[in-house]
Amino acid sequence: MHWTLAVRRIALLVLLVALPAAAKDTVKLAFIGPLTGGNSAIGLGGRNSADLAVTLKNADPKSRYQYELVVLDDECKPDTGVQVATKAGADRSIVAGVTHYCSVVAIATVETFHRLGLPTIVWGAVLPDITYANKYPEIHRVNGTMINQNETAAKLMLKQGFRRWVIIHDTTDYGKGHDKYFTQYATAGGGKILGDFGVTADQQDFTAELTQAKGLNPEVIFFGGLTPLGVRIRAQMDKLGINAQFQGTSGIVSDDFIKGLGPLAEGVVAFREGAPAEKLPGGKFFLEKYAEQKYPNPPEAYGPFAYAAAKLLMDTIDKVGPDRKTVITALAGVKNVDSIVGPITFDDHGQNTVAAITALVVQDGKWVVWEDSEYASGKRKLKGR
Amino acid sequence: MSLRRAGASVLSTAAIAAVTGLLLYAFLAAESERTVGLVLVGAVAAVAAGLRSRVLPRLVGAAGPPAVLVGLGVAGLVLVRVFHDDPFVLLLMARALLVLVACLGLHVQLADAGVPNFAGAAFFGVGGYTAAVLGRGGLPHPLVLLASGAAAAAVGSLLLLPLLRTRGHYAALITIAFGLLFRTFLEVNETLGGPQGLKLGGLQLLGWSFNDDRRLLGVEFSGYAFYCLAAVALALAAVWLVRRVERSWIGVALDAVRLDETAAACFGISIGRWKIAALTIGNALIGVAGGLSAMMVGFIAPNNFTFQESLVLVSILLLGGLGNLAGLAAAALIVIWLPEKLQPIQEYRYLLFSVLVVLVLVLRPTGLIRRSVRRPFGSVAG
Amino acid sequence: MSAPEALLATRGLTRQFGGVVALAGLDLEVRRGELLGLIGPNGSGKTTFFNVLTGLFSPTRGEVLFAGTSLAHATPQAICRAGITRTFQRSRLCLELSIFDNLAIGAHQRLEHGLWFNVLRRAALARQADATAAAARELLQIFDPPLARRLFEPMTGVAMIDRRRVEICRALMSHPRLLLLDEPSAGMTADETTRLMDDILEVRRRFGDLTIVLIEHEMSVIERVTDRCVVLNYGKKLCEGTFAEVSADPEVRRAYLGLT
Amino acid sequence: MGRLGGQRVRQRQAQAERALSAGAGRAVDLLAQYVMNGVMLGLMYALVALGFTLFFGVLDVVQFAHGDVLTAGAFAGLTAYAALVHAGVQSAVPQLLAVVLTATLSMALLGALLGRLLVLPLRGAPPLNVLLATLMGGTALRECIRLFYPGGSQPQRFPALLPTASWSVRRFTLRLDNLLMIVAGVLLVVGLSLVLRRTRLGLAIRAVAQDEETARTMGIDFRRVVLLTFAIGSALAAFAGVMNGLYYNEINFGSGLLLGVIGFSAAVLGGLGSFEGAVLGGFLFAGLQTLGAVALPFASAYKDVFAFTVVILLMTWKPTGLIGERLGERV
Repeated sequence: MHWTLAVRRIALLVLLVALPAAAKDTVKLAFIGPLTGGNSAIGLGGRNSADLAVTLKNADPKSRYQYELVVLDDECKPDTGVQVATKAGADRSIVAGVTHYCSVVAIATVETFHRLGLPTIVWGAVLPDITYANKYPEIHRVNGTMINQNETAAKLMLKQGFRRWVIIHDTTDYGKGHDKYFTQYATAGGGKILGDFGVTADQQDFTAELTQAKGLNPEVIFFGGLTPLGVRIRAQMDKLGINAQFQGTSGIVSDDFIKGLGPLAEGVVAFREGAPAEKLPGGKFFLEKYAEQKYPNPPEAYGPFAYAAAKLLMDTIDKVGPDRKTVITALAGVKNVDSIVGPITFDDHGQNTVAAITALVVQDGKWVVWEDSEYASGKRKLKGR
Repeated sequence: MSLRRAGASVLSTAAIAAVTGLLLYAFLAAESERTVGLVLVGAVAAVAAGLRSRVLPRLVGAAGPPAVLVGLGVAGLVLVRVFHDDPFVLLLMARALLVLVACLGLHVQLADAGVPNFAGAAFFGVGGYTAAVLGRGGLPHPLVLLASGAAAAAVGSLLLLPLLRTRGHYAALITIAFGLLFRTFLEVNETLGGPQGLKLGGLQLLGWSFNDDRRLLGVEFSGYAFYCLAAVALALAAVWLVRRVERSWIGVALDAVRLDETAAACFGISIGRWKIAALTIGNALIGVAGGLSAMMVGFIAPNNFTFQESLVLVSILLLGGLGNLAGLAAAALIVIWLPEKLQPIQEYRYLLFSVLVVLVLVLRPTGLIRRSVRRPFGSVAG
Repeated sequence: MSAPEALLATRGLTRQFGGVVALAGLDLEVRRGELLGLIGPNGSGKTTFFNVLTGLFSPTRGEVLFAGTSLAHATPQAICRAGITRTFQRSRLCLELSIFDNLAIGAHQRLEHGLWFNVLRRAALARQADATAAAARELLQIFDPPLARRLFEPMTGVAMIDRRRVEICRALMSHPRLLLLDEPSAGMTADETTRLMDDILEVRRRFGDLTIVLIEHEMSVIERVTDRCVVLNYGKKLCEGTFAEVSADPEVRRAYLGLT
Repeated sequence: MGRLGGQRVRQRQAQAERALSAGAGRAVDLLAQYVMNGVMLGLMYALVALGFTLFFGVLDVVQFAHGDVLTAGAFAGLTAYAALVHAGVQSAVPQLLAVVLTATLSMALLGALLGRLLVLPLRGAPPLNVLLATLMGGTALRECIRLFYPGGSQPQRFPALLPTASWSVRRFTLRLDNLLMIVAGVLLVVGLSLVLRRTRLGLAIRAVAQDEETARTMGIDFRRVVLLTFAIGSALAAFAGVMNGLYYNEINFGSGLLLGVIGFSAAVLGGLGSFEGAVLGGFLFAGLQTLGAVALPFASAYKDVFAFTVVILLMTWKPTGLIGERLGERV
């Protein structure tokens, strides 16, 4: 035990003895998300929401510990993700983590968290394999997976009379997952997938793929991927005079998508698990508290989930103490724990089942729930209808 | 060797090892950013004073380079023992040493044979992917590491013909283009996991899994400690190999090819053969380092080896002073550790390194530290 | 004494750079063991002849026979293996390296370059290094004795005149059969040139089977050291013979010395 | 939504027409679309390649920050647009003028600065040092945009300042804005060749390119010509940056690196130093990419892999480019 570590421990002891019960133990909680790059809006929204949960918990006198949020940026890249995950896992003072929006990163860090024994709750990544690929006790997730999302999407679009799709997806598991599940549900309902194109995450020019897609004369271009690519593809569709309807996934449900496209975003359809903040059980409370803190950017689509994950972890630590192993066993027993995104129950894979899938459409520069939109009421028509 | 010389050698080796060990320890253990800064400034000042006052070269001369290598190896072991249960520091040390091995590969190519390789990170990735693919099979892992090196050399051989026929900035373009196309190829192609990358099990050596913690001699060692030891061993072996190659007829031939191909040709030196030798040895070193690094991290993805990462490797080479192994080691440690220890500059590290390299190139075209002449390797001169 | 057979013979050797004809159908012989002077005004093709001979330029037309083998389109490496080495008009030493390294480059042919030998059999390597160092010192004793003691110092510390001498030693390190000297005494004073020529004659005596072709502008030097001379003009052989015959030839006097 | 309505009618017509002439019809209009995409990309690459060729022609150096100068130009243009919008100027024409002028002039200045600070001081050093210094200079420029431009790490939306009318013949769509950009690009290339051939500055640049020593002895102010050449080359890149922004309606800090490598490859394919070579190289590279995308229909992301592989093969066959670099190596 080299002397600096020992000195620090002794100092801590002295502090505790000298100040009876006034200062609570500090417990560190890690938040990992994409804070730079194309998806940083959602990452920052998640961080602010987790920070809100910590602030409210610290303000609550009944809480046994003083919580501190350690914020790490995974840049939505698997290699950076593994690096920061290792840093968080290797840091003994961090007890648990609220981790990842990008599926490509979440799937990469599963092993790292398991190996370093850090209990984590995923707050935004929808790839099923993150929790279902293996039964690691450390890995949990509050938001739903993409399987049910594509089922609802296929039903709704088929009901609108669409039959012919071309799929463009990024080559990550997230993109391929959406390609697989949507094709499965669309063809089951009588639809036809005319072709599908894999593209890389940093590709700039899609005129070649879109020209081929145009040749196949689809009614709908289905895009499985995140906001940056979604914006480029939708914009270049307009350049090539492709008037097909644009259908996206949870990856493009963000204000940046609308900001990036302006008028072109009008009428774009997308689907995601869970509902927008205002429709959630604790939605109103969350939005009020979020507004009070005057964060520079909005909570975005997955902010509530980050808040719920952070709160659940802190409540569990309050109950069983800041030790990773006991927190892991406690999380396994989470049944119907109330939260702002509805009751949380972890199955044996640590997956919380989120029943509600919301269909959304861009109307006048905002994501609007399909049922409340003028597209549902028939006042506005989707492309080619 | 007379008793007096042996005594002097042991003494100076111990001195060098102790000073280096202490400086590294202070840097790694420093908690606050202020101490990190202080330690860095202190270290640079000490080395500069040592060089200017000729104390350092005389010490190294007295010790004899092979002994210095052993001394540094011992310092490495002590550091691993001290940080035995701190995975973050062990990971840092191992990463820096593996980057040093990769830079030694680039050193043989650029500093010795004069062939610039801007796809260093791509070959690092080839080693990693080979380890990922072969690691799962039955092959014993030391062979997997050798295979990683061989694979990197093999992939590198695709570029031999173009690199032999081109010179200067054309050759540079070949490696840059290769780095870009290789990463895109892996990102799009699904067999190797696409952008998702691949996961690797830990290094297994004679049934001993490096991934799990283990009690040894009464002390609890984190898994990363053994990777760190492997990295120290690999780094020492690489420095030993490069020094021996440089202080031999091969080193002379490489210098001739670098400095004046025409004159070298007129004295029977085959330009092709030596460039191939340098590229193959270099890529093999990079590949092995890549393989071990992937096994340690347990994960590899195309994003690990972007053109930006290749530039970082080249920056380390230039900042260390082309042709100077000690400078190279110091630059590798600083470039890898500084951003991790000084959190605020983490975001600015690419900017910082590129500006530093520009300053070095413009202000000191002949390199930070003047390149020393090859010391004789005959028996008489010792 | 029957005419000694030609070590080197060129037939119709031509080299063109676009429109410029540097060598125009040159037929030239160098007899074994002789010291042949190659003279002619600037731009008469002397250095181009050396460059074509050593494979740096492949001939546009013509044949080069050296000890029976054709070297017309051979690589510089093959030509060196055949036993031809040279010095350069503008010195091409590796200044970053030590004197020993530069001479070792000259001796490349005779050194062992296997990876196994160089990395693992260090004792044998050290012995070969000592032998090479001894050979280098022996040559330097002839040409530049003070340098013999500074064998492992960098070339940058060596004066320009001494660098020319090191370059000659480099060409001699591989015990060539044919040595091509391209204006070795350029930039030297009269007595330095005389001493250099004495050193060359000394080496010629020691090496025995050594043929030399010397490009030189100083007529007194040519007269003193050469057995025969060839005069080039505009890439063509103007005339050939001993210095006395050549300097008497009217063609040479008009073209080269400008006398009518 | 009038335009949409009209569009639908024409689409039904098109579908009927297509059913009739399925075979030939299908290929021609798609082919035309590919050619159109290729021309746009080719022009951008040519403008970048011209920069590389100018720098190499004058100083035998490769200025590898050129790709990032392109991105910096686009960001400078975007800043000008934002400033104008803030100042209340709404109509597109003054905005477009401001964007183009700000981009080209600011990058001309930056190009000259790079030449003055990075390239000229390294005249004596080995040629690779210039490539390394400018490569790192480019990295520094890219990082500055990422770190100091507000939200620089995210892709920025570039305004569509050109009219967006378009004509469709079956499935070939020609957009007015693309047409305008192509015309402007071609005019710029022709203009540059006129400057090089007809003006005193052009003569001076070519003289320095041919033989620096003689040019200097003839009284040509070498430094001025070099800095002006760097300014012109960088201005070209800035224009290509604005074109890139207008074409994709988006710019991001990292795109300069790839465009720089593509521009350099194009310049080398055409033979470094040759004006026509750079233009040819640019369109050749775009052609390779399009061919790559068409030839591998469902794996079109391989088009860059395909294009760069061909570049490496071509350089193995002709080490100094198809037309060959003018300056042979002197023994």
